[in-house]
Order: sequence, then structure tokens, then C-alpha cells
Amino acid sequence: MTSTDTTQATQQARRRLNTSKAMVEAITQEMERDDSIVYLGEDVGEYGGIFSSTTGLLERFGKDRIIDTPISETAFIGLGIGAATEGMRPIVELMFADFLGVCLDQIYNHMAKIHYFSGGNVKVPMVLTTAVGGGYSDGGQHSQTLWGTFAHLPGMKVVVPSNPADAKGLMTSAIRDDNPVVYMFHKGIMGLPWMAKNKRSIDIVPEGEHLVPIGKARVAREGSDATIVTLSLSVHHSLDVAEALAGEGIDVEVIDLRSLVPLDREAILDSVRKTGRLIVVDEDYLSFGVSGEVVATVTDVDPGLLKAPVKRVTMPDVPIPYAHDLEYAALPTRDRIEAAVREVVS
Amino acid sequence: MTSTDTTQATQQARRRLNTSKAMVEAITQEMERDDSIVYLGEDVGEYGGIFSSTTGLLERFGKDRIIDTPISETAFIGLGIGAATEGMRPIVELMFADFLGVCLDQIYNHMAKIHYFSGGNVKVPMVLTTAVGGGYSDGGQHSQTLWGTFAHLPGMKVVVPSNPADAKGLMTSAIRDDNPVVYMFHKGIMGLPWMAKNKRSIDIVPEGEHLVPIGKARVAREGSDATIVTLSLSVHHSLDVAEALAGEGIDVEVIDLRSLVPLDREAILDSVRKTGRLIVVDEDYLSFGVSGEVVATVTDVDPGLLKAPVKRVTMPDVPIPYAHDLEYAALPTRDRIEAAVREVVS
Amino acid sequence: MGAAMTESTHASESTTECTTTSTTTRSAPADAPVPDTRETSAPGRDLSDDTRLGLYSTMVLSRTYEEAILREYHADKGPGFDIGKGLIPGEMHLSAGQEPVAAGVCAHLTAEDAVTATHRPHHFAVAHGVDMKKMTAEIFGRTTGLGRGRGGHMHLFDPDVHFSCSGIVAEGYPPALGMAFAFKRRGTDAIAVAVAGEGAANQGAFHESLNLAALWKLPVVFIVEDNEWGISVARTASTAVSSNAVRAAGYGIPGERIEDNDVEAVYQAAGRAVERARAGEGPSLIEVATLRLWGHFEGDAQGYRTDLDDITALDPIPRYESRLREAGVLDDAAVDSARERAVTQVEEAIDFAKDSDIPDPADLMKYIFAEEER
Amino acid sequence: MGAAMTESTHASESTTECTTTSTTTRSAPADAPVPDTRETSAPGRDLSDDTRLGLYSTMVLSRTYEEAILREYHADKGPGFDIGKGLIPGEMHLSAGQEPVAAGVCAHLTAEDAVTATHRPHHFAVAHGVDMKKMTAEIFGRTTGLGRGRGGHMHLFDPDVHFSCSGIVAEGYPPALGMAFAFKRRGTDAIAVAVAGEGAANQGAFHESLNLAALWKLPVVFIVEDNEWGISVARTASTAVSSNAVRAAGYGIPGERIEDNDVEAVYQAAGRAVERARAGEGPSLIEVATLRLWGHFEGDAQGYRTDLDDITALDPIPRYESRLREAGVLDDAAVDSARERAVTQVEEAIDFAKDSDIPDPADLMKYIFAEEER
Ligand SMILES: Cc1ncc(C[n+]2csc(CCOP(=O)(O)OP(=O)(O)O)c2C)c(N)n1
Ligand SMILES: Cc1ncc(C[n+]2csc(CCOP(=O)(O)OP(=O)(O)O)c2C)c(N)n1
Ligand SMILES: [Mg+2]
Ligand SMILES: [Mg+2]
Repeated sequence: MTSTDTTQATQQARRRLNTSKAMVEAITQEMERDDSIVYLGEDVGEYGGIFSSTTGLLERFGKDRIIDTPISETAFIGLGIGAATEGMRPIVELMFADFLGVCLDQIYNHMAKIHYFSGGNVKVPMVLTTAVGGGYSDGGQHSQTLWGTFAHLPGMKVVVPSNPADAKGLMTSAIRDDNPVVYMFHKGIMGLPWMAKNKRSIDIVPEGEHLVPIGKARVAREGSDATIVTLSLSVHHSLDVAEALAGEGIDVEVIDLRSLVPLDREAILDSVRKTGRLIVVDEDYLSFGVSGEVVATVTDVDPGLLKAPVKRVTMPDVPIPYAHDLEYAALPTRDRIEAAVREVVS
Repeated sequence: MTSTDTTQATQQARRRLNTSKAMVEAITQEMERDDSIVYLGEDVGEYGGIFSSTTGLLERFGKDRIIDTPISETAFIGLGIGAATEGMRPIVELMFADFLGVCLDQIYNHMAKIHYFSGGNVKVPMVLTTAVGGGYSDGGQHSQTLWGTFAHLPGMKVVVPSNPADAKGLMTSAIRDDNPVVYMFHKGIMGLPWMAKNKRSIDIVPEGEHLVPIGKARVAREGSDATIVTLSLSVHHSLDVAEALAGEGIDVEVIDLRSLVPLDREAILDSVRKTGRLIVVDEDYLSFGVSGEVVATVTDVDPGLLKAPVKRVTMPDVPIPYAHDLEYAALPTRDRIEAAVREVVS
Repeated sequence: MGAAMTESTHASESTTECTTTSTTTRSAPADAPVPDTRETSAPGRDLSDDTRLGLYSTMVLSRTYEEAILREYHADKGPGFDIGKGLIPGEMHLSAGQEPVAAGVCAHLTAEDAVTATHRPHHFAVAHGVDMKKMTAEIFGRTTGLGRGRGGHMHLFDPDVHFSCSGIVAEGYPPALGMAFAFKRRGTDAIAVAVAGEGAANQGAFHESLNLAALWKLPVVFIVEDNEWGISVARTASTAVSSNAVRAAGYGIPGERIEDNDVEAVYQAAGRAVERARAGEGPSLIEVATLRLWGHFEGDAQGYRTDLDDITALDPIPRYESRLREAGVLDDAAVDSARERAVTQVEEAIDFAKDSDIPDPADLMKYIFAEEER
Repeated sequence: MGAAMTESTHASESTTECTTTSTTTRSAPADAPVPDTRETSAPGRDLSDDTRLGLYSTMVLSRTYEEAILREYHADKGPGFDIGKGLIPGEMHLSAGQEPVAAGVCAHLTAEDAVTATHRPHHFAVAHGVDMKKMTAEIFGRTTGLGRGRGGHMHLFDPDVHFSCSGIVAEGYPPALGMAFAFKRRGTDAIAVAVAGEGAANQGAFHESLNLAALWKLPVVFIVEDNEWGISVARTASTAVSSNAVRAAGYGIPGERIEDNDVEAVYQAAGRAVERARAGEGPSLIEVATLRLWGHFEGDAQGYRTDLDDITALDPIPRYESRLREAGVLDDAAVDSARERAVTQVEEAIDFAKDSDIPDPADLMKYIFAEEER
């Protein structure tokens, strides 16, 4: 099955899925073609993943391949690493990215470095999936995105889908990649029935094999007045703002990074070359993270491209508060994005 | 004992210490005035700290206050946190920052967040000391600086001394701070007898009470042609380059950040306003870290301040290699810094 | 301490009232000799009526509290169920069914003792006497809350009774060591109780904490609440042994497992462990077979669970009520009065929370760092 | 496999030659019943002469190797001692004294079995037959090294014999689980051996790994090398119990402690554990009381150590040599020939390393990511 199949291409135009189903579809298709793939994690079996990342997989592939683990992230992520070095292609789920603190050593000192330490002789073809993001008052230990933390540490790819089709395509690519790939899915893009949904969380998804190359950003909306560089759920807020401002004649380009490692620096530069104005929207913490790197991508080449101060609409450097109003004061909301765009183009 | 004491002030001009002794002196003086201070960690007792961070403390304060721990970083860092919430002022050593992966949860989800979660009702006056840096072929799990990782995660201060006097002054301030402070000392600044030393690792240190305020950068060298923003060991490489280039009439300003959280953004801006040219020298990984944040500090305010592309002389995004020549190709060496300055001023 | 915790259930009595019941088992530590604290616990004597009433009242108060939280939590999540909506948004882990553990343990504690609880903290908070109004206000995200609305239901800190909790599984254990360490150095006989679920007992932090506490003879009582589930994962699918008590031998400390969610057996075992800790003899581990009466969190459909049919028959509160009625300790009047007192206290707390202010978004960046004071 | 590992020490013989000696103790697991693998090991029979010679030769090869590394390491660190200088820069953890553990365990393995070692990996690498030339070239940081100079002495990866190691204490355990998991799924009888020090046994990763391996009955043999020190911290200051074997009961698996650095007792215990793993019966834990003959790392003055005076008398290699001489298994000629073969192999490896190229700095960014191949 490839997406060049004509019948499917016709169907593709019609078939809409939410993001979690698109993710699961990619996993299903890959598991069918490669039986060295297993999916390990907490509550990934009968529960189907706390954020529906594995719904239906147990029924389809059985307990030998869809495996509930003890709450021992270091042990089971390490297990995934060892299995990958021995030729399997495990997908391992860290339920919330916030829990990286109990297992980061396996992730960044082992999963990410074994290939290099071995001079390329040992491959670690593993996917680490993890849920990120807040906006539903889950408090400061269950609402972080932390992609800046992962992306800072070399040796692992980091992908961050924003919509159903990309979720499928990036998952397929991640599974087939011979390198460790961290696949970070925002709860707010999954289309979960029990959480506020963005309107693009159900969308057209190609039915057959679908690959989105890792490392290529996407121009989610073309525009000429200002560039918003963003990722994941914030893509939708940014698109909403861009659509709203279009009526006023403010033409905003929205870049969906899709991948932090590798980072598509050319896509950022191309857009800023065109617009001269940059807003970075990032749900991760402000300092020492994604927003600074996006900016430096421009200044590494030519600070003169920037015709106005850069606006960084991010989670400020604060532990994420629980109370709804405080959390929404911290999140990169549409209001904050809109204000930033207005300021940059003024 | 305060540094305003006249006799001492005279002595101060003469008395030189290496950085590790200066650190230990601060700890000693604080432990003498406050018996709620204990020092916990691996090999901090009889061994005196693998990087001489506690030499002589056991003899002075005994086993009740200078305490060797099992290799259980999560347990003993957590213990420090609990003790701090109950009114003690523990100093806890993580032998290498590279080991953060086995205990990051206690550090970033607990130590750093308890004060906020409690609405300010629970204080965590704890110092987490940790050794960073490479340059002696210790391989990719023992050579990282990782200060970008710590600084990205909110709720803890992060200080990074570069010389003996600051090591003492920042340690005193860290101990007295009512907040968690991560104190990151580069092995290459300690003046260890068994490691290549930078020439400023032995220097004048005030004898009495000496505080360096946390959050204030230091202009390590004034200059008008270009600004190097840097920290820790790289301050010395930068100063060496600045001194060498001075002969050619290139006048480089060197900013020693001293603290990443809080970050002295004004100091960065003041210098760039003056020179218009920026080089960031950082031994941490290039992307999503310190160098990007320094750049964004400028572009947040006015990208027009930058008259040339910014040069980031950092560890590239690679697991730190073992072989000497490869490691030195990755490190921000004098050669790389010099080339960057020349390019920026050309 | 919480109003419904009658004084009679406090530590002062534990030394004379502990008995060994057939539901407790203590595995012989395989290593260093461990003092048998049962000898000092006057075996064979029953709990006093006051103690039993106290345990019962604490359980009732805790349940009453959670029923009210349940009601408020679901009151305005609709249409449908949106977890982020309502007066109480976010995940909600209720402890209904697990009250015997908290009641039995906390009956031995005073406000000087510390408790570090889990993501499912309410029963321990109630039993340890956390300020119910401030706790409720925190759960409602109000300025009058324990954390001024910054923490939420998984992050309750009440320094007045040394209570805290954490949303990261097993990571509440290590800080308890430090509290105990501070108490010990200060020369008080205060202790720390560290709580975790049976799922948490497979985390590294569990092991490290037990070893370190045992090594340094810290005054800690480690509690494992075995409710048989870690979200949807059955104990048998997570744990290589059928009792965590056997793990205590790996640290040379006493380990005990209480079967059948028996509040009195918990009370007695905890009495021994608390006494041992206060006496400077080091930590103990107690696992209690308890019951998760409701879902892992609210909204959990529990499709994975096959033990739900007869579950109400296992509810420990009616069971203990019958037992006490049979023993003549409790009658209709006492039951009613326990409930009424509980309802009054709980509804006052709920009202207090609802009447309190919502935090001002302008104050977002307050309380990240403490002001310098020294 | 390494040339000096004579075939006679390999697994094929272990099923008939395992005996129970008085130096082994097996703690009774307190929980799930564990098959007594000793019954299938023909207790009471001595090791064959060939096996003993094989163990001896492996130990000699390992020691010879480390003596050469020691020589090269210190050859050019001066003036003074600069850790970053010389043909071999960086930390150097040598395993002299601990050879009985590696020799006794690896004698049961084939190139299909995996070993995950620690920051002190050489004896296991040698005993498991890691390519000595490539390993040495890696330690010298050369392009011909196992990791093309990227890894170094703490990061040796030889996929041909499924060998790896890690510089992070205890974190070599979890990947071993995955290797075992892959072997099991593939239906082979290959197993994984995971090595850690006694200091590492207090890390969370140790606990998590034992539980998970036991739960899933993974074919893993967990080895704890108790050399009594974790750098400068004595075992008694780090570990609440005097034997890590007792911890096995916390996972329902066999736990055994070998005293006195006895290579034959290690061989026998490992035989039982390996057999059990290959038979699909799950993991075992073996702790060996061994000896750190030299410093934690080179340059360690060991001022904290009070047991150094008589330490050479404890050197396991002369001790085993005398034992084998007394038993008539070894004579001068055999000793000389073992040494000579070892020296030849080792010096060839050293020469190979020295003759190899230093990596080109321009290749710094090579090998971070694998090329896409599928
Ligand atoms: C380190 C970590 N891993 C996973 C989770 C997600 N999680 C929250 S509660 C829970 C189950 C905990 O089970 P148990 O310890 O038995 O406590 P219970 O919920 O049954 O009270 C899990 C997996 C977490 N919060 N922290
Ligand atoms: C997580 C972690 N903590 C600390 C260290 C530093 N360290 C390296 S070896 C060592 C001692 C290890 O002791 P043990 O496990 O007994 O092994 P041995 O060195 O005795 O072989 C320590 C503390 C480390 N590498 N990793
Ligand atoms: Mg449970
Ligand atoms: Mg050791």
C-alpha cells in the first residue's frame, strides 16, 4: 500500500480522522509490515493509552506486542533501548513528558548517544512517544511541553506534529528511522472527547502508507507581513489569529516546525527574509529553549533581516500554575499571539 | 567577619587561593555561622570531593555535617529537599552534572517547584553543587556542562562562577539564598593539581565574608569593538583571546554572566549597545540553550543593535567525543573564539 | 489537626493499645537483626472504644469530603465531560475505599509529624489534619488555598502539619527522608510518614529511599497502599512478588502486610512502626491491601476492571460500621452524629472555597522565588 | 571470542560440571517458589582441568591487559599527572583483582550472549571475547577503535559479541533487559548478563530492572561485583544489608552471594543462573565478594583505604595459581605459556592501537545519526 495508489488517493480526500486515530493508524500499518515493532508503556494495553495513543492496538496485535509495563520508566525505556540495539524497533511511551526526570539518563545518555559512542556500529531504531502540554489545569507536573529540553540534548531526533495527517506521517517516518526519535504529541491536538479540541484536530488523513519527512517544516499559511514560527497546538492558535487578522489586511505567515531536531533553519530564514518580522509562539518555557534558537537561526545569518524586535509568545519562566486563570495567563493564547503580531507589524 | 574589616582588606590584596579552596572557604565560613548547613554527596567526606569541592570539611565539621551518601542521587537530593523544607540549609552535591538524568525529577519537579506550588508558604533553601565540563577526554557521559538544561527549567537559580573570588562570593550568596540554587563549577576552573589549569584559577580571594550578588553579570574586560558573552571556563579563553587581539587594535569586551537564572539581560544589552557585535561562547550544546537565549535577549529589544551576524562558539550538537582531537574540535577553544571575533569585526 | 480527628486516636495511646491480630504478618528480615517491636506493644489488648470511634470518624470525614469533591467536580464539566472545565478542573484522583490506611496510620501522628502523600492525597490530608478550608480552596484554585491556587489537588502543602504531596509516582518518598533527617538532628521525636501506591513500589525512588532510610536509621514509616491497580495495570502485571512487605528484608527493616483493608490492623501495625521510628530504631515498611472504590481518576470508565460487581460490599466504611455496631461501639445516633459533623465541616470548607477569590492573572509571576530574608 | 578464552570454558560443559561448594549460599526467596537449579547441575563434581585452566588463562589475559593499559596510561601523563594528557587520556578504571567474576561468568557465554558492563569494563570485555585490538584502539582514541574514537574506555560497544558498557552507575542494567527481551522473542536461547558494582545496587535502576526482568521472566543474569568500595565510600556506608543476595527475594528470584573472590564458585553459581535463564525460567542475581586491587581510577591515592597493607596477598591470580599448582593442574610451563600467550596478544593489541590513525577533527559530526536505510 502506498499513497500513490489511485483508489486510495480518491478516498484520501474524504477520510477524516482525529489525531490519535491517525497516530494509531500509522502504528498499525507499520506493525503489520514489520513484526520487530512492539509498543511498550504504562496503560497502553487494555486502557489504550491515557491520551488514546494506542486505542485498539491490543485487540489487533495482542499482549505480546502491545505491552503494559510497571511504573518503572528507567527500566522499560532502557529495555526498549537494548531491544533496539538487538534489531527490534520498539515504540516506548513515556506517559507524560513531565516524567522525563525519572528516566532521562536512559534517554539522553544512552538512547541518544549509543550510536555515536559506537562509531555508528550500533543502531538504536526506537521511537519514544510522549504526551505534552497543558491548558486543562493539570498542574505543574503534568502540563509541561519540555521539547526544548529534549531538543537541546544531541543524538535524538525530536518531532512534534500538529495535525492528524502529520501525526500519521511523522509516526511512520519515526518508526522507519534508524535513529532514536522522540515523538511528542500535544494532548490538545489529539481530538480527545474529554478535552477541549482545536477545530483542526479532526482532518483528512491519507489512508495508505503516508510519510512526512523528518526535518522539513511546513508553511501552514503563507503571508507577507510577519512570520509566526511555531509548533504543535500553537500552530492552530496562530492560524486562528492569522485568519482573524487577514480581515484587517495583516497577512501573517505561519510556519509549523514539525521537527525540532533536525531543525529546518532554511524554512525559518526563507520566511523571515520575506516578512522581516518574527514572532515565535512556543508553549515551552521562555528562556534557554526553542524561541531563542529560532531567533538565533536568523541572527546567525543576518540580524538585518529583522525589521522589528522579535516577539516571543511563550510559557514564561514559571512553574505552570493550576488555577485556570493563572494557567491561561501563562499559556500562549490567541490573545497574546494577536497582540504580538499587532505590535510587530505596527 | 566582614570584608569591610581593614586588616582583612589589606590581607585580601595578597591572599591567593585556587577556586576549589575558595569554594571550600565559603562553605566553611557559612557552616560556622549556621549549623543548619550540612553537605551531602558522594565522596564528599574523607575523599574531599572528586573535584576538591569539600577538601578539609570532614576534618573540620565531622561526619554529622559532611556526609557521604550511597549512590542514590534521587534519594539523597530528595532528602536535601525535605530537610530544606523543614528549615535546614543543605548543600547537596551531584558529582557530575551529567548524572542529572537519574535524579532530575527531584531537582526540577520538586526542588524547583515546591515554593511556587505552596504559594510561597514552603521555602527550599538548598544548594545543589555539581561539576561540569570537559576537555580531558572523559567521554560523553562525563564532560557535559548542561547548564542550559538546568536554566531552562523554572524555579531554581543557576550560578556559574569562573574564578576563585566569584566562586567564594557566589557560594556564600547561594547558601544564604532562600531559594534553591544550582551551583555549577567547571572542573577546569578549580585549579586541580591533576588537570590542565587556566592561569586565573589561582587568584586573590577576599578572606572575610564575601558575597557576590546572584543575577549580576561582570564585565571581565571592557572593550568597544565586539562583545563576548560567556561564562565559566570560557571566560578565560575569551580573555586570552581579547588580550591577544588587543595588540592588533581589536578591543573586545568580555561579559562573564556568572548567573544564568536570573540572567542579567541589561548587562548583555549594555555591552551590545556599545559594540554592536556579539559573540556567544558557551561550552554547552549549541541548539536550544544558552547561546540562543543571549541572542534573543538582544532581539527582544532591538535587532538593529546587531551590526553583524552573531557568532556562536559552542559545543556543537554532538555527543562529546572521547578522542582528544575530536573533543578539542568540539570545544569552544581559543582558536575558534579568535576566528569568530575576527569574522565579526571584519 | 482536623476537627473530626478525635484526640483519643492520637499517638499517646498507641503504646498500650497495639495488639497483634491474625491479619498482620511480619516477614523476618533476612539480614541485620531487627528488634521485634511487638513485644513493647502489649499484644492481645483490643483498641479502646474511643480509638475505634476516632478511626471511624476519620474515615467518615474523609469519605464525606470526597463525596463533596466528587459532586463539585462533576457539577459543571458539561456538556459532555471536559476535564479542563468547571469549578474544579484537571485530573481528580479520589481515595474512596482507601480511608482505612490513612485513618489507621495518622491516628498515631501529631501535627509535628510529616506526611508526604501521592497524587491521591485527600484521605491522608484529612486524616493528618490538613486545614480543610485551605485545602479545598486550593482544589478550587483560589487565593485562599494552601498554595494560593498555584498547586492544585496533586500539590497540597500545609506546613502547619508538615503535609505535602507530589504528582510524580514514588517521588514523594525521598523528601520524607529529609524531613525525618531534620527532625532527628533537631532532637525531636517527630517522624515522617511516606506514602506510595503498590504501583510506585516498582520505581527506583522506592528502593533508594528504603535503603538510605534504613542505612541512616531515619524515623520514617513507609506506607504502600496496595489497591491492586496502577491506573489500568493490575498488580500482578507490575510486581514480581505478591507482597511488598518481603522487600523490606532487602533493607534489613521490618516489613508487614495488612490484608483485607482492616483499619484496626493498620492502626496496630502503624503503632509499632511509629514507635520504632520515634525510638530511633529506624524505618519500617507497611503494605496495606486496600480498595480503589472508584476510578483511577474521575472520568476513568474502568473497562479494564472485572472486580466491580460486588465492590460496594467491600466498602470499608459500612463494613467497619457493622463491626463497631456488633461490638456495641456504634449505634444509629453515633453514626448520624459522625456523618453530620463531617458534613458540616466539609460543606463549610466547600463554601469557603467557593466564596474565595480567584487569583489575579497579573500575579502569575509571584511566588516563584522567595524574597531574600537573611 | 578472544583467543585466550579456551573453548573448554564455554557453556557446553557447564551443565555437567556445576557443583555446590561451601562458599556459595543461596537465600530462600520469600515469595514465589523458585526452582532449585542446583539439582540439574550435577552437584559434587569438580570442574574439569580444562575448565580450570580456561578460567586461569582468562584471568591472566585480563590482568596482562590491564597491566599494559596501566603502563601506557601513565607513560606520558607528566610532568606531574595531567589526566587529560597522553596516549590514553581521561579517567581510567581498572579491574585488577576482579578477574574471577568476569572469568567465572563469561565462561558460560557464547558470542551470541550479551554482556552490559560498567565504567570498569575491561575484565568483562576480555572474558567475553571483545575484539582486543579494536577495544585497545578505542581506549587509545583511534579510528580503528570499536567506536572510532568517539566512545573511549567507558563506552565500548562490540556488536559482534553483544558487548556494551556505560559510565553511569547502574544504568547498564536496563538495556540488558531489552537485549534479553529481543533474544527471547527471537526464540534463541541467548541470554544477557548485566554487571554492576555493589555501590550501584543502591540505585533505582537496579530495583526497576530486577523487578521487570523477574516479572517478564527475562533471560538475564544480574551480577553484582562487591569490591567493598564505591570510590571512597565503604560498602557499610552505602548499603543497609550485608549481602545483596537477600534483595533477590524482593523479586522472587534466586539470589546468591559468593564469598572470597572464588572463581570456581563464581563459575558454578553462574552456571546455574545461566542455565536457568536459557531454560526460560527467568533471571537470577549473583553477588561476588571481590577485590579492587588498585585505586578507583588511576590517580586515586586511596587515602581512605585501610586495607591496603596485606592486599597483594589477596590477589586472586596468584591465589588461584597456587591452588591449581597444588591440584596438579598447573605447573611452571603452563603458567609461563599462559602469560606468554597473554603478553603476545596484548602487545599486539597495543601496537595495533598505536599504529592506528587518530580521528580527523573534520569528522567530528560523523556518526551522530545513522543514514536512513529502509
Ligand atoms: C513517574 C510517574 N510515572 C507515571 C505516572 C502516571 N501515573 C499517575 S498515578 C499512576 C498509577 C499509580 O499507581 P499506584 O502507585 O498503585 O497508586 P494508585 O493510583 O493506585 O493510588 C500512574 C502510572 C506518574 N504520575 N509518575
Ligand atoms: C549515577 C552515577 N552516580 C555517580 C557516578 C560516579 N561514580 C562512578 S563509579 C562510582 C562508584 C561505583 O561503585 P560500584 O558500583 O561499587 O563500582 P566499582 O567502582 O566499585 O566497580 C561512582 C560513584 C556515576 N558514574 N553515575
Ligand atoms: Mg495502586
Ligand atoms: Mg564497588
